[in-house]
Order: sequence, then structure tokens, then C-alpha cells
Amino acid sequence: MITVRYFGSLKETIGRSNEALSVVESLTVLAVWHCLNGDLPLAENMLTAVNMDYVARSSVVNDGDEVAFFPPVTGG
Amino acid sequence: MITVRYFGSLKETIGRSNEALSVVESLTVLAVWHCLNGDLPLAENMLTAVNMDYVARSSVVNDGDEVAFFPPVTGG
Amino acid sequence: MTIKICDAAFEPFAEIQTFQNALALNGKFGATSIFIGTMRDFNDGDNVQAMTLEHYDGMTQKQLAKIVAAANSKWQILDCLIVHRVGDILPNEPIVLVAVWSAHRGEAFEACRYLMEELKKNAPFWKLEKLATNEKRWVSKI
Amino acid sequence: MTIKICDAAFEPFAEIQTFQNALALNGKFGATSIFIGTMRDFNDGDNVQAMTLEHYDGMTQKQLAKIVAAANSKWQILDCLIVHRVGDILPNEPIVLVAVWSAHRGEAFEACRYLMEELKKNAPFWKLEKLATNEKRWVSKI
Repeated sequence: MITVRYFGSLKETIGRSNEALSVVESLTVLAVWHCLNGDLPLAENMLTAVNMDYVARSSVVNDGDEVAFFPPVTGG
Repeated sequence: MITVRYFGSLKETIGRSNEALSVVESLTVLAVWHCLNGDLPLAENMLTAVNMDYVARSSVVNDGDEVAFFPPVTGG
Repeated sequence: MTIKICDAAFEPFAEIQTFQNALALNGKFGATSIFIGTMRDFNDGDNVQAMTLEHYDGMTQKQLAKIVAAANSKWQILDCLIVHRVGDILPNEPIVLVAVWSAHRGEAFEACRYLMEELKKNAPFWKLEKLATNEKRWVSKI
Repeated sequence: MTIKICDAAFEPFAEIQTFQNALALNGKFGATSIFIGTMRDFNDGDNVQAMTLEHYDGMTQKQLAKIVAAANSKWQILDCLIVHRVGDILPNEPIVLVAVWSAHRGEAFEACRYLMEELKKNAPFWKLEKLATNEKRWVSKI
């Protein structure tokens, strides 16, 4: 099971904040996105994290990982 | 009358903090020093001010001015 | 080295004072550099009446800890404190506090600036503004 | 823009808080950058038990006012506060406080650093240390 999370304006755009994905084989971060969001493109400026660390979209996701998608951060 | 002031370690070295000098003609800052301190050299790193602004040693001092000699500052 | 995420208004000067009093560093630190970010009532040409700060709980703490570790490897820091607000915020309320204690001023100034810049780059916070017109708007990266 | 020379111990966070409360800038400032210099009990390889800070009264204020005016011409500063201690000081007591309020962080950070560096370069203060051995020693420029 992979946990998937969305934050900020992206969460509003896709209308969900949390979901789970059962997978039988390893997927890239971008493949996780498309599994759950079909053809909707992941905008170029969106950031991706696995287990709370920033990773590239080509990074491989394993069972039990938490994957997150979000827009550029604006704290501080 | 010119007021002359010394600060910091220089004040201790020459043993005075304040003095007055009556002059009939304009002098440079360095000439003021030598009028009051004879041949004692004014060390190269000593700073000079006239009327509370930093000036060069060649700067001219006028009657009524306050001249100050002091070592590099160490505040903050 | 302390990182606090808080969901209610905080008093930055009281936070720093309390933290500093608890440090066993009397006579050891010569320099303290502090930055406080405060909510303005005006942004990008519009009046703002309130803001909601969303964050990715867990990742925020993890990223801030990495930033602090990086600062520690770059400068001789005696201690540091980071406080960041989340949730609903009103104008004039503090959003972020970064404070660094060190022996000399160069280290304190540079580490404090570094922590703030890295926090703005990497810590997963998102600001949702409520304008005076009641319109809501996500703040976008400048 | 306030410059204070004080001959007794001061509480930097109380000073900043009081000053900020009196500013008519609620919701206008987004950034506050602060530096506090504190007396250490160790300097140049020796233990220090006390210090006397001499200054050139009048020239200090004049030079600090020039530095503040220069910072104002370089950055958009909303307000700033400088407090500098003179007289007899003990380890762990604050020596100097510089605080800058501005709309954005770049200005606040840069102006605060500039004010401190210029103060150290131009404000006529001299430190006389009393070492643990009771020897007195003028601090010399690094």
C-alpha cells in the first residue's frame, strides 16, 4: 500500500488530500500520479516527496512509502 | 581656543584626556598634535576627528574647533 | 537546537527570552542574530484580512531539522531556535522566528540568514490569503 | 529611528518589544532583523571578569546618526533602533542591540548587518577588559 498526499492549491485543484494505492510492482513517482490522476498532467513546477524527502519524479516508490505532490512552498 | 581630546589607550599613554590650545593662525590636525605633544609621533593607526567627524591629519583646524585623537574603535 | 510548529499566536520576544534563559551558555555567546517574519495587511497590491498557513506535518519538522544540521556543519553555532506558525493568522501576528546564538557576529548573521532562506525554499508551508474583498488566493512563489 | 546610549544594563527583548509597540506600523512590517552583541567571559585566549566601555559622547551619537541615514538611503527601512551600552559591564550583559523593521526580509537582513558593521568601524567606543588575573587590557582591533 502506498499513501498519497496532496497539499496547497494542488489539493484544491484535484479535490482530494489523501488516498491509498495498492501496487504489485514498483512505480516511479510520476507513475503514481498518473495511476491516480489519469491523463491530468503534473504541472512542471509541482514538487514531489517520498517519505518526507524531496525526490525526482523518476524516483522509484516502494510498498509502504508515503508519496506527496504539492506546489512550490511559500512559508516564512 | 581649540579644545583637544584624547580617548582610549592613547589617553592613558599620554596621561591627559582634555586640553586647550590658543592659536593665532590655522593649524593642521597633525600640527595641533605636535604643538601639544612635542616630538612624540602620532602612531599611524591613530584616528583623528574635528568637531566629531573623522578627518585626515592634514585637515585644517580653526579657532573654536574640537580636535580628537584616538585609537581604532572597538565598540559593538 | 529547537524547532517548534505552533498553531496559536506566539510572542517572539518572550519565546527568545525563555529559550535563552534556559541555555547553559552564560558568558559564552557574544552574538545573537534574530529574524522575525510578521503578517502584513497588504500583499501583491491587495489588502489582506487574514491568512491560513497549511503545512505538511512531519515533513516540515524533517526538512527544518536537515536545514539546522546543514547550518551546524557550515558555522560554529552554539544554539538556535526556529518557531513557525500554522493555521489561521491575522495581520501583525508573527509567522516565523529564527534565532541563532554564536561566539562571533559573522557566524550568527550568516547562519540566521541561511536558515531563513532555506526555510523559505524547502519547508513545506503554503499560504492561503483571504483578501479584503473576501476572495481567497494561494500565495505563489515570487 | 532611535539611538540610545545607556550606562546601565538593559534588557534587549523588552527594549525591542516596547519600541515595536509604540510604532504605528501594525500590519505594515513583514520583516524584523535583530542583532544583539553580548559580553563574553573569554576573549583572545584569556578569561575576562569585567569590561569598561569608554566612548566619545556626542561623536558617538553623531556617527550613529550618519550610519542610520546611510542605511536609510540604501534600503527601504520602516524604522530602526540602536542601543549601545557604555560604562562598566559584566559577562553575559548585552553590549549592543540593532533592530530593523521593513516590509521584506532582504532589506531588514542587509540593513541590520550594515548598521552593525558600520557601527563597529566608525562609532567611537573603546573596550577596556579586566582579565581574571586582574590585569587590564585595551581591546585592539582585530
